[in-house]
Amino acid sequence: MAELVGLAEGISGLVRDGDTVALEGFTHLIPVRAGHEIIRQGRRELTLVRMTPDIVYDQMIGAGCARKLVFAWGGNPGVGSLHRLRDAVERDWPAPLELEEHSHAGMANRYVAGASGLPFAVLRGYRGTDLARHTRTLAPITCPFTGEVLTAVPALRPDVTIIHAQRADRRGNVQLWGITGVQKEAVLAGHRSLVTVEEVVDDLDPRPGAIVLPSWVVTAVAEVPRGAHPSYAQGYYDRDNRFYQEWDGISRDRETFTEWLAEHVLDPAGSPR
Amino acid sequence: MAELVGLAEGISGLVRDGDTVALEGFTHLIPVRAGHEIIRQGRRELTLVRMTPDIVYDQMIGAGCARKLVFAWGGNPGVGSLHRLRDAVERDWPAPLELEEHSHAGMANRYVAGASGLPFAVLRGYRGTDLARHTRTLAPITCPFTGEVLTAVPALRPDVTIIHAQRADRRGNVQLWGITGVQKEAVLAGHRSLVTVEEVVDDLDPRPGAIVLPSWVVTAVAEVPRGAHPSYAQGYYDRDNRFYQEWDGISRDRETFTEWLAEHVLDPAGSPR
Amino acid sequence: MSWTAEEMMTVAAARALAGRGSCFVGIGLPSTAANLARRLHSPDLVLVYESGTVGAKPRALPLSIGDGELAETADAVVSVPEVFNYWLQPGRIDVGFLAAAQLDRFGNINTTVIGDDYRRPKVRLPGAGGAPEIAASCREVFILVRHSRRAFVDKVDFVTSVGYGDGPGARERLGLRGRGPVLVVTDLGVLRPDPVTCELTLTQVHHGVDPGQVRAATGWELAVADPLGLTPPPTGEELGLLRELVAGGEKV
Amino acid sequence: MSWTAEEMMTVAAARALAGRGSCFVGIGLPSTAANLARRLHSPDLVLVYESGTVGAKPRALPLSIGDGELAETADAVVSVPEVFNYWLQPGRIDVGFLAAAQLDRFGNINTTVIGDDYRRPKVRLPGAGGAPEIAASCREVFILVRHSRRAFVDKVDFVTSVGYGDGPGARERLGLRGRGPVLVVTDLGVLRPDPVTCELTLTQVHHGVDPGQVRAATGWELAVADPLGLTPPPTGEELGLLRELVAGGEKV
Repeated sequence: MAELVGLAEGISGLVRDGDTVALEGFTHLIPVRAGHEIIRQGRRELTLVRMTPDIVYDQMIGAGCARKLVFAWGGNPGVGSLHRLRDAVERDWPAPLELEEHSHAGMANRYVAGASGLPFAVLRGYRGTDLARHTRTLAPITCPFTGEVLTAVPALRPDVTIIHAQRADRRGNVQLWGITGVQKEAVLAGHRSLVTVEEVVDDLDPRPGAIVLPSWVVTAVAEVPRGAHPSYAQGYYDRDNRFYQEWDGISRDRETFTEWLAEHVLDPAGSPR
Repeated sequence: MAELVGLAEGISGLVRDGDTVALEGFTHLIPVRAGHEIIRQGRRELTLVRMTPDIVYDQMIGAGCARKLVFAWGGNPGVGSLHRLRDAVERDWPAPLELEEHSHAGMANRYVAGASGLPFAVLRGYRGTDLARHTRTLAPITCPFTGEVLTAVPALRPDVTIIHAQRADRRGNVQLWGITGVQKEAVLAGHRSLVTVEEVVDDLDPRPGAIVLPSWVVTAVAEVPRGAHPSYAQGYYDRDNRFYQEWDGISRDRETFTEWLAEHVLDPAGSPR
Repeated sequence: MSWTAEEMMTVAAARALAGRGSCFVGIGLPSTAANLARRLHSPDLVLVYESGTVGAKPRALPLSIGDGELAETADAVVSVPEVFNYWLQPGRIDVGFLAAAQLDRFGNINTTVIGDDYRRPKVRLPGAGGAPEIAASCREVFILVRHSRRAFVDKVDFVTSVGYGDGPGARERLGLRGRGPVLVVTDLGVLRPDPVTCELTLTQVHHGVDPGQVRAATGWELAVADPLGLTPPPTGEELGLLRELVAGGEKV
Repeated sequence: MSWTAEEMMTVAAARALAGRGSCFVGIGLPSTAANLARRLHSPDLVLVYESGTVGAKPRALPLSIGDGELAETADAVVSVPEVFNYWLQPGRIDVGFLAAAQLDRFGNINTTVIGDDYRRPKVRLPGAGGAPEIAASCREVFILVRHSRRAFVDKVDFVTSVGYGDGPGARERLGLRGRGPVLVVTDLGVLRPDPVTCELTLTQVHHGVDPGQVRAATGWELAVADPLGLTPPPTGEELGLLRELVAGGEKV
């Protein structure tokens, strides 16, 4: 059964230096506050996994939490580059960043294999691309019935998966709706999981389009209102598109980024962004 | 876009002698009326596919529609044997019936592969069982990353998939809720599809737990109230458990079955069961 | 107070679920036993049915594995491919409950055909359903079957679901990750695999049953544990709740 | 009436969607063009976004592929694994809309790195996202990219998404089932693959554009079709609806 915890307690209990950590949420319900807590606690040497690294991963990489990134698309959606990610890859600042690069379909299927207790998944993908030349976690596989050659990708099994959801009940059952992305697969694929939620409620009344993650497959739940800002939580708040645009300026150079981090993330008295 | 049709028109337009036909519905929403229409139209030499052949397949097999059965569990749930299925397998009446036998997990994954445009699916299953000795549509497959040996099953691609749902709108979008089984995969795996529904409505208001099959992946929709009886349609009518019990007696011998079929299925003036 | 052998069997199975977190339930006696366990000592026991209902809390005994009652009371209703791939296959579920038409000394199960010729069987049984993967992937398997020489055979006519295969090491060789059948509950007693030989051994007889009866109802030379355990008779609470359940359950 | 080159480009792309049933949409110009097409001539055009929103009917232009507006107006919202496995991979979707940082003469796309050294690139681009499988599996691919020698290169630094590979027969050899890039719309004109060589050829220039301009903005010896087509200028209706969309759309 999932334990109800505070965010700091949840992160310190579940995330260790050197862990493989997946923060998932496809545009919607991105667990940004949890990422900030990982930065505050000074975790290092993490292998960060995410289909679409965006602002929160830019911040974690710039803050020096990451050794390696497993991903498919790293950008500021609708705005442009992730400058901290680029600085790490192009100029090793603050540290070199190893990349393990896939496509969205490949990443999604790697989580599916992890959630399914299978060592690999099969898809039509990668053939003819240079990803097949640079990414070691790919292999051709032949259909035993038709002889057709497809691509196999190994299962993802994060040490910890972190997601954000709209609600949980007091027993730790989690409910999310709207665009639910790959979160169910990511949680079921993880060895441990932390779910931050907008609110803890007495009862999860059924919602159209909602999925429920039962308490017994979740390690810990933390109530973190606005925990997905600047992304959005359907039914709670909209996407802060302005901040995505502002981030381009904040993140462009190391100084402004460092100041922003100090003021908005590291300083407990600072106003959270 | 799906066409709104009458049941007779839908079956005559989509189901041909010799086709591979899947009627799906896991306990809930079994397309029984559609099966009766296939019997009425005298289709022959069908390869019938279904995870859990029950009463409606017993009727279709007893009526002589089937040449082959692809399945995982064939029985009268909570009651016992399917006597018409047994008569066909044990005594070739009314015709010999070839069996292609799998497990539920294997059948479900074969539909998933079909829906996914893949030639096969991979699962942990069958190893050490005698199914592996008698079923040709199974093969070992080795993980290219770990060397672990698993089982591959070939995709199911029925010529026609038939399901029953609670509702459709006038544009042919289909909505079902409650236990939705393998219906989405079965429809997406089929080359053609017919969906019978309890009612056609103006708008499909969102429902908790509901899935929607968009009109453009469905071939035809027919309004058939009580089309799933004696199984149930959540929100419309309950399971007729008494009929499941009665079926044991009706189906035990060839005469009573033949009379029942003549009266309740073949005779257009007869009362539908 | 009196009770039937089937009531004793169901109560013994329900007791065995104490302390378990989740159970993959087949219809019939397993479902009765699992729902009795929820009412007796394990209110939080998670019932998973292969229809995709995860965490079902039926107020009355379901008559099929896909009753509407299961969907309406479940924590989550998922597709059938999902329940097998995401929930059963990874080994998340503590106990898988299985029935059998034939069961051999190594706990291998036949629910496919009676007779030597698969293509032309003496009796065509329903088949595998979800059983092979339940037997392979649940952390432990409980088997419920009535004792008779027809059911307890030296060698099953068809291996539908693997227990301990041909003996020690077989599950590992086959890559089956669950522990396999750790418990067989019958109307006469309880069998457990010998830790060394994996052969099912009579470890417990139900109240009022003589071991000789059990050996006589078993198609192989049944080993009997020494000391042999004795199943305490059903309590009034157990019988009361069981009969209430079977009579149609406490509708809420 | 005047318009920008980008408006001409978007209108030309929207026109190309006429008669198509479904479209896998990336954010930015492709999304603008697809939503313009729904308003102009294809009200039933099914928009699929990789966030899992199938049949989205946004009342205003989404700023991300996962806006709440898409979920609220979709026929179905499915998981990300499902949208790729059940909807994109089988080839159900007529048109895939892609952008490119670099594009070569065979329609191969680079959105990964600029520079020869993948490990230490001159410019690290966002990467593949959903593009490789969109390029592989949609029945046809449309590419939208602004014309420049930096974008239109003889050979891409990195093949992120395959067009015609190294030329005729490559897609078949690779087992790619979609037809590949049948149309490239730029701010200057339209390129289509030569039916024999698969090499992108200028088949159409936009109103007021000289073919020489296009050749000058292309990093390979660009073949020009004869006769060369001319894109009619945007109509008042097209410009009006486009500007309304970009300005925030008709909120309902």
